[in-house]
Amino acid sequence: MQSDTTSATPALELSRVVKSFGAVVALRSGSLRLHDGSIHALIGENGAGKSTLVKIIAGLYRRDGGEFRLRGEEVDFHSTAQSKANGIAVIYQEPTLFPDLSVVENIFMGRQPTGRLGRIDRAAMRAEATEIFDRLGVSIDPDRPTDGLSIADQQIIEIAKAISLDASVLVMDEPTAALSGVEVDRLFSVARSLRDEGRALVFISHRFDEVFDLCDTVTVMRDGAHVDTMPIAETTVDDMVRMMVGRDVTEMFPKLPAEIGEEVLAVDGLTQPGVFHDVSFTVHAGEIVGLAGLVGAGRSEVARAVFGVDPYREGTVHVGGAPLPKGRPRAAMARGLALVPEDRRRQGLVLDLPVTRNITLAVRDRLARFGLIWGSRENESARVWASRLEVKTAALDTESGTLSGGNQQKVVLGKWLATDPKVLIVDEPTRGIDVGTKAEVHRLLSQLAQQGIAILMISSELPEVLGMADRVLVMREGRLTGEFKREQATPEAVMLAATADEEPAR
Amino acid sequence: SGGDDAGSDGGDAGGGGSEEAASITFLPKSLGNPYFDTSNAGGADAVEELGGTFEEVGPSEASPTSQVSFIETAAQQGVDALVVSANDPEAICDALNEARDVGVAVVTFDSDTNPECRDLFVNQATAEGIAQAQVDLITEQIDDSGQIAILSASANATNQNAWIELMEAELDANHPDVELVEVAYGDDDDQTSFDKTAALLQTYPELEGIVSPTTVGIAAAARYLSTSEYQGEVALTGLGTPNQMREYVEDGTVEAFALWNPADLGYLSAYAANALATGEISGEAGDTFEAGELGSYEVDEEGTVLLGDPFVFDADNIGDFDF
Amino acid sequence: MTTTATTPTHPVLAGLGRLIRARETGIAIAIVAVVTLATVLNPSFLFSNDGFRDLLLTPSLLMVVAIGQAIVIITRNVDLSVGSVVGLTAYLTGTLFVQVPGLPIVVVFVAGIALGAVLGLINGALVAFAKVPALVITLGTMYIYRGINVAWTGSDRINASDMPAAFRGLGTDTVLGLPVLTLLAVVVLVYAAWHLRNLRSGRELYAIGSDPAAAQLYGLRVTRRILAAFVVSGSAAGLAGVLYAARYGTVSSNAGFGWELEAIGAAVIGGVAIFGGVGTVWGAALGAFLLLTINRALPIIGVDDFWQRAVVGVLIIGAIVLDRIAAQRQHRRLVAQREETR
Amino acid sequence: MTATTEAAAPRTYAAHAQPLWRRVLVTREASIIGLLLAVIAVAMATVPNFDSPLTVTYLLRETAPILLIALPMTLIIITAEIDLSVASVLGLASVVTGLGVQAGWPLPVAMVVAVLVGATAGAINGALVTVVGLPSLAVTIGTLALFRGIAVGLLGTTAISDFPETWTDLARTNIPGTPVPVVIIAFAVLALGFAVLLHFTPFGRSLYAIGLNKEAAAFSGIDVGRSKFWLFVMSGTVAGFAGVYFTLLYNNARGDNAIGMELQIIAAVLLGGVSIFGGRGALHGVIAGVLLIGTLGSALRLAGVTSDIINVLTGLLLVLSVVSASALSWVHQRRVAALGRRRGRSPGTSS
Ligand SMILES: Nc1ncnc2c1ncn2[C@@H]1O[C@H](COP(=O)(O)OP(=O)(O)OP(=O)(O)O)[C@@H](O)[C@H]1O
Ligand SMILES: Nc1ncnc2c1ncn2[C@@H]1O[C@H](COP(=O)(O)OP(=O)(O)OP(=O)(O)O)[C@@H](O)[C@H]1O
Ligand SMILES: [Mg+2]
Ligand SMILES: [Mg+2]
Repeated sequence: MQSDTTSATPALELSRVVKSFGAVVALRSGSLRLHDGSIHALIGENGAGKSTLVKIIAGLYRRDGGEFRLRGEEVDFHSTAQSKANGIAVIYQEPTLFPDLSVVENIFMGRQPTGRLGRIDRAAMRAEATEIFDRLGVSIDPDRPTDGLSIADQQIIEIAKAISLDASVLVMDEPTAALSGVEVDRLFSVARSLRDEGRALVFISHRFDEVFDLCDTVTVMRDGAHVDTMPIAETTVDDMVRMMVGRDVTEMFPKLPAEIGEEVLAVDGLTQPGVFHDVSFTVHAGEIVGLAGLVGAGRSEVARAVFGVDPYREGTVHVGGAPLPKGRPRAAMARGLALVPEDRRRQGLVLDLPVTRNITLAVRDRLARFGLIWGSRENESARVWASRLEVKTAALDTESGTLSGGNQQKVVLGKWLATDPKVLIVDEPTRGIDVGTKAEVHRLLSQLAQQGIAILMISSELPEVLGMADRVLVMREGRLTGEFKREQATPEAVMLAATADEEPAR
Repeated sequence: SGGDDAGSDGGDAGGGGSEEAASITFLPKSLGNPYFDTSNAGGADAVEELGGTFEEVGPSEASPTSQVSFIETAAQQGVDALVVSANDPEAICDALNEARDVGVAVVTFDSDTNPECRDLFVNQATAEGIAQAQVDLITEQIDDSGQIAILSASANATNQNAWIELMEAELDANHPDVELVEVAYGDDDDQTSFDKTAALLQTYPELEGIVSPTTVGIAAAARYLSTSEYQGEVALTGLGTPNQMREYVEDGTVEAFALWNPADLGYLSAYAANALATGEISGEAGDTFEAGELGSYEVDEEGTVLLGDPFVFDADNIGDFDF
Repeated sequence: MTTTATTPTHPVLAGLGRLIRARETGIAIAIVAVVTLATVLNPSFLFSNDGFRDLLLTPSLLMVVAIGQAIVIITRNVDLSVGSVVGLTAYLTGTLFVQVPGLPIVVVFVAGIALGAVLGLINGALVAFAKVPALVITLGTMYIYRGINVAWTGSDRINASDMPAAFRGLGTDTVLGLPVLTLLAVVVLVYAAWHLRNLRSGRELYAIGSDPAAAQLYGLRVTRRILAAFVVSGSAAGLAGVLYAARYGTVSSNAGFGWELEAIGAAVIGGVAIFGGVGTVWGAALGAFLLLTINRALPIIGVDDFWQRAVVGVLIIGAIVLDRIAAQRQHRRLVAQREETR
Repeated sequence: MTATTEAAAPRTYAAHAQPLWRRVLVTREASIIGLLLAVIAVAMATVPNFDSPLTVTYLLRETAPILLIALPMTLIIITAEIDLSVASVLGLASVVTGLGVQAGWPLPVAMVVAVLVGATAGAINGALVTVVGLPSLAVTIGTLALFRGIAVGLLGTTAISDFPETWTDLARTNIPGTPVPVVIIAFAVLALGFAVLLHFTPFGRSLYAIGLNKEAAAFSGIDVGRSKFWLFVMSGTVAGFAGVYFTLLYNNARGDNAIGMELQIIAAVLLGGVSIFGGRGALHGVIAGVLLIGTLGSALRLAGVTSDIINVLTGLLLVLSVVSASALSWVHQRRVAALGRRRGRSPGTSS
């Protein structure tokens, strides 16, 4: 698979790179050595410093120390334009598109082909974009604005952008986090063909199956430092996990038995035209109900409609036997509903507020005495939840935006657990979270169920759903297409319900 | 800006100082208006003759409420006299009265406030005289028949409104064939007046003449007319300064217009203010005072001092004036 | 799944469709309607020499300012200082003629535009380098520039007679029946529109306004572009200042007072989104045209002078409500397009 | 088996990264208050007549409308919106008061109606922003023209100035025994109310969250639309009240009252440390900001400085205040980066 190039000059080499943000040391000693014609996996826990390393390569951050060589030459990028000019393309963890501009313009912005007088050659630009889309096997209207595209389509455009750059080094920071199986496959075949053209690729993912499927070499990071680099063929999942966390873990925390009580949440005939249709289900106290399906099946929308942030046209929601008014999150919260949304940076957290204020945001009414609220009470309440969930932060008044993904997720969980919910809806609770934290989240959910909380867990990861849920619901294209007891829920059965006529993903 | 050595050190004791000299502050409707420039220059001359201290302050746009803070500052500084041209008869009243309470003599000039808010009003010409002069000028130029319009300053200018009212009465009474079609307001702003002139001409294709009883308005209207197809067709008159109008009188856009000498107005106002501040007069009807080279003046009813009759400028005499 | 139908339409048809749906078309129609109505009520509104000339002349200055303003707004910034820049450059123009008799007119134009550019550069530098919000900075410089203007002018003013007749003639002269000032404004407009549409630097302004953070990640030269946008806006205001002196002849310290809100209003009416990334200078220029033409037509239509501002307010609100509806419809359409292809 | 249990030592979480004195003293608000005190001290020492009680009276009387409207404006800007129409609402309320009195209503009735008109105007802004979902900057530029146009249209050329003297005197009198105008009582009550609302209630907390991330706020059960709507209503109401006060103070109802004041108010609020992007700011800073601009103007006028220079200084202050904040954070970042580099050279000395 991989031509032996270890002796040749690496395409790109970072050694003992240091980067800190204020008191936070994001990278203590980051090292990475890339070779042409290779796909290199970069793995590590949340906050291990992967994205920071990527951003240094991209020229977005400047390193505080260490070495950075490109084809043997020492470089120090001041801007992303410089790294681009040197043939480095980066797909960032979050898609970064201009919503008002067309797909084509997004791909070529800043380096459009020009003709006489510097006039942009729109026809050439369009032709090249069409060609790239053909190669990727997708058909996206190149003239439409990117506003309104699904996350998967946005990711495809990011990839098209990188390809059009004709870069010799391509870095992809968790490109698959929002993609479905089919899309992942397509992306992988493109990545392989790029490798075969002799380019160097970096692939970051928390999914080990993908890493094994695609990559030839893997670098593991922990706590901002390089741990080890080895050929993928010479390692196992267990080895990698041990290196990542520095101890043995299993990805899945075993579900604890819980006593299933009376029905707490009852959703009946919920319909929002074009989004979801006739969705009915119940969740009992102490029960974890998994909601499976492909990305884009409309599960998040159902959750949001139940909680009241989104509207729905028909149907009813009952909590504890009494009907819940539509579109009123406050009323839902008052009745003991909590929603941990899927996009924690946009929906879950106010990134610029300190951890404290985020944790108490949903319980601010409850913390008030005679309508007045005091900072000391908030701090007290936040401290309780931060330590219970072991949020890794130096002080509670640090801005939550500076925490790593996993710790941010813990803050969101803490925020909703603080409301002492009867029904907890968690949407992709472990998306983009490392194995260690993932197991912690699972343990937490299990414990909560034991305490009698009704849990609805939306997840795109089948093992998680099958491992955690007492009952599994499956959605496809806005409809409930299957319901399985824990014992009946086999991967095959669930996948079939989720895809029906489509080929099963993953 | 205008105020030269503004070292208003004196005047902690408001009113009668040991010497005859007084500190006098001029507050025009707004700064940046050549009419007030001229009148304030006259005031400054007078204050210099008197050996007092002159200061000129004012807002950059002509609004009544913005004058108030300058009145208050004058009161705080304890100046001996304040000479004001009011943007509104009522809005600055209370502030003026407060200033008088702390011993500032208040003289209004050019545009009056309510009589109870000031000690003296120096009137450039009687309203009747001004209205009469303008009606005479315009009716003569349009052969006493046809449509005319008025281009005034701001809708609230006391003096403008008084004149317009009298002009309307005079037109009704003695000029039945002349129709006043509209009173437009240029806000004493050059650009607005210019655009309003254009609008008037377009709205009333039959228009024969425009009267603009404000120096800003007449200059803007003349400038528009001079470059338009209406030059020489539509008559224009009103109140203007010779320097601004010279060009248009010479090129035939304007036949004749009227004004008093603003420098004299400022000069007289300064003397009146000084007389009040030094206790020479109290503002009662019948008081008399000397106003330097202008001679002797008497206060008449309602505490008014009259400068004289308006003067008509035309191609024959405009060369004799420079202000 | 990741597909979106490409409805194959003939490019010419598609272009035509876009033209018909375009915001600019709507405004142009509104202008025609207003002019028609006013002309029916009073034929001299259009069919007299002065009428036609003024119809084109009056909006020209605001058009130039609105073009600059639109460019700044497209980058998700705003320039509140344009009115003050107009005032300063107009006064500079007059002063130059007074101080240096016989100065060629071209030099005065260059000087006015250069002063505007410098003032814009100050705004741009503060916004781009100090990374502070444009609204705050230009609110500050609006006061500063106006204050400097008043301090400089004092109670002085430039009178028409201070400027050479040839220069003032520019304010009213026509070429082939079209006023010179309007032609100048149109040249500026056509160039700006071409540049924004066809050059990289123009497109990057849209990208920056659409998502500043993404623009940074892209490695676009955000700082330089924003700086340039402010310089352009300043220069446009500077040009408008020179034209102001030519058109109005008299320049006092409050020339251009309040133009900032009119220019923003014109851009908003013209479909330039206040949060950047969307809109054209055509729209802004037409917006300015509509705004001032309505002002002039109202008295003829029989609406009292005093209600003018209210009508302008209704116009602005109507325009943004319309934008909103159109945007929502488009968003729904795009999402539906995606749904369809699942 | 259990995932992360290595006898998890009880962690303590410091609530604050910085010591108390730093958090209190090294703030934007503190520096504005400090600057205000410095200006007052310098003016006392150098400007003749500045130390007279009249200064206080005049200053507070004239800045009262700005002080009043700055209160709701602060809350609005904290939610990342803006209300440019306040001065027009003030003018409209002034006209309504005048027309009411002219129509023979008792003044208190006219006043109440004027305040209600203000509230309605605010509700219109609020509805356009929250129900229709338009950007407030554009909406209120529109209503700035609309409300002013209605005010000027209603009253036309005239000004109304026959208000009962008992009321106009009330607007001008001081609290007995002090140089402080009575309107400051109304302001103090409102300021206290707004300060409590913003800084010590759950509603206030939600405003900051809305300003920083309205989607996350909505997901936290905050009714973003309703909160903003009521803020605009408050702003309209207070502007209406300020309009009544303005009318009585100058005994003058006119369509163009307080024209252009919106920018003065916003300048003061921003000077007081409120971020135009929302989510940051405090009321004490804003009040200090308004007073700073007012005091500076008053002292300079007394010292014979002309209004244009005062404008220049106001603008400079505003620009410098934001630029200095950004410069400070730049310096801070540089220091931190330097620290990081030093750490980088001697590895192994981290957390
Ligand atoms: N701009 C920043 N300011 C302060 N701290 C930061 C910043 N960016 C990253 N960090 C911190 O640096 C550390 C490494 O973050 P980084 O995003 O590189 O992790 P990661 O490995 O990409 O994690 P994930 O898998 O969650 O994406 C974290 O502790 C994070 O909180
Ligand atoms: N940020 C977004 N922008 C545009 N479209 C989106 C976005 N997020 C979701 N969608 C689209 O909305 C529809 C429903 O997606 P949604 O995320 O609710 O599905 P889901 O089943 O919850 O998937 P997930 O596994 O991602 O939670 C899909 O068509 C999806 O592509
Ligand atoms: Mg990352
Ligand atoms: Mg989802």
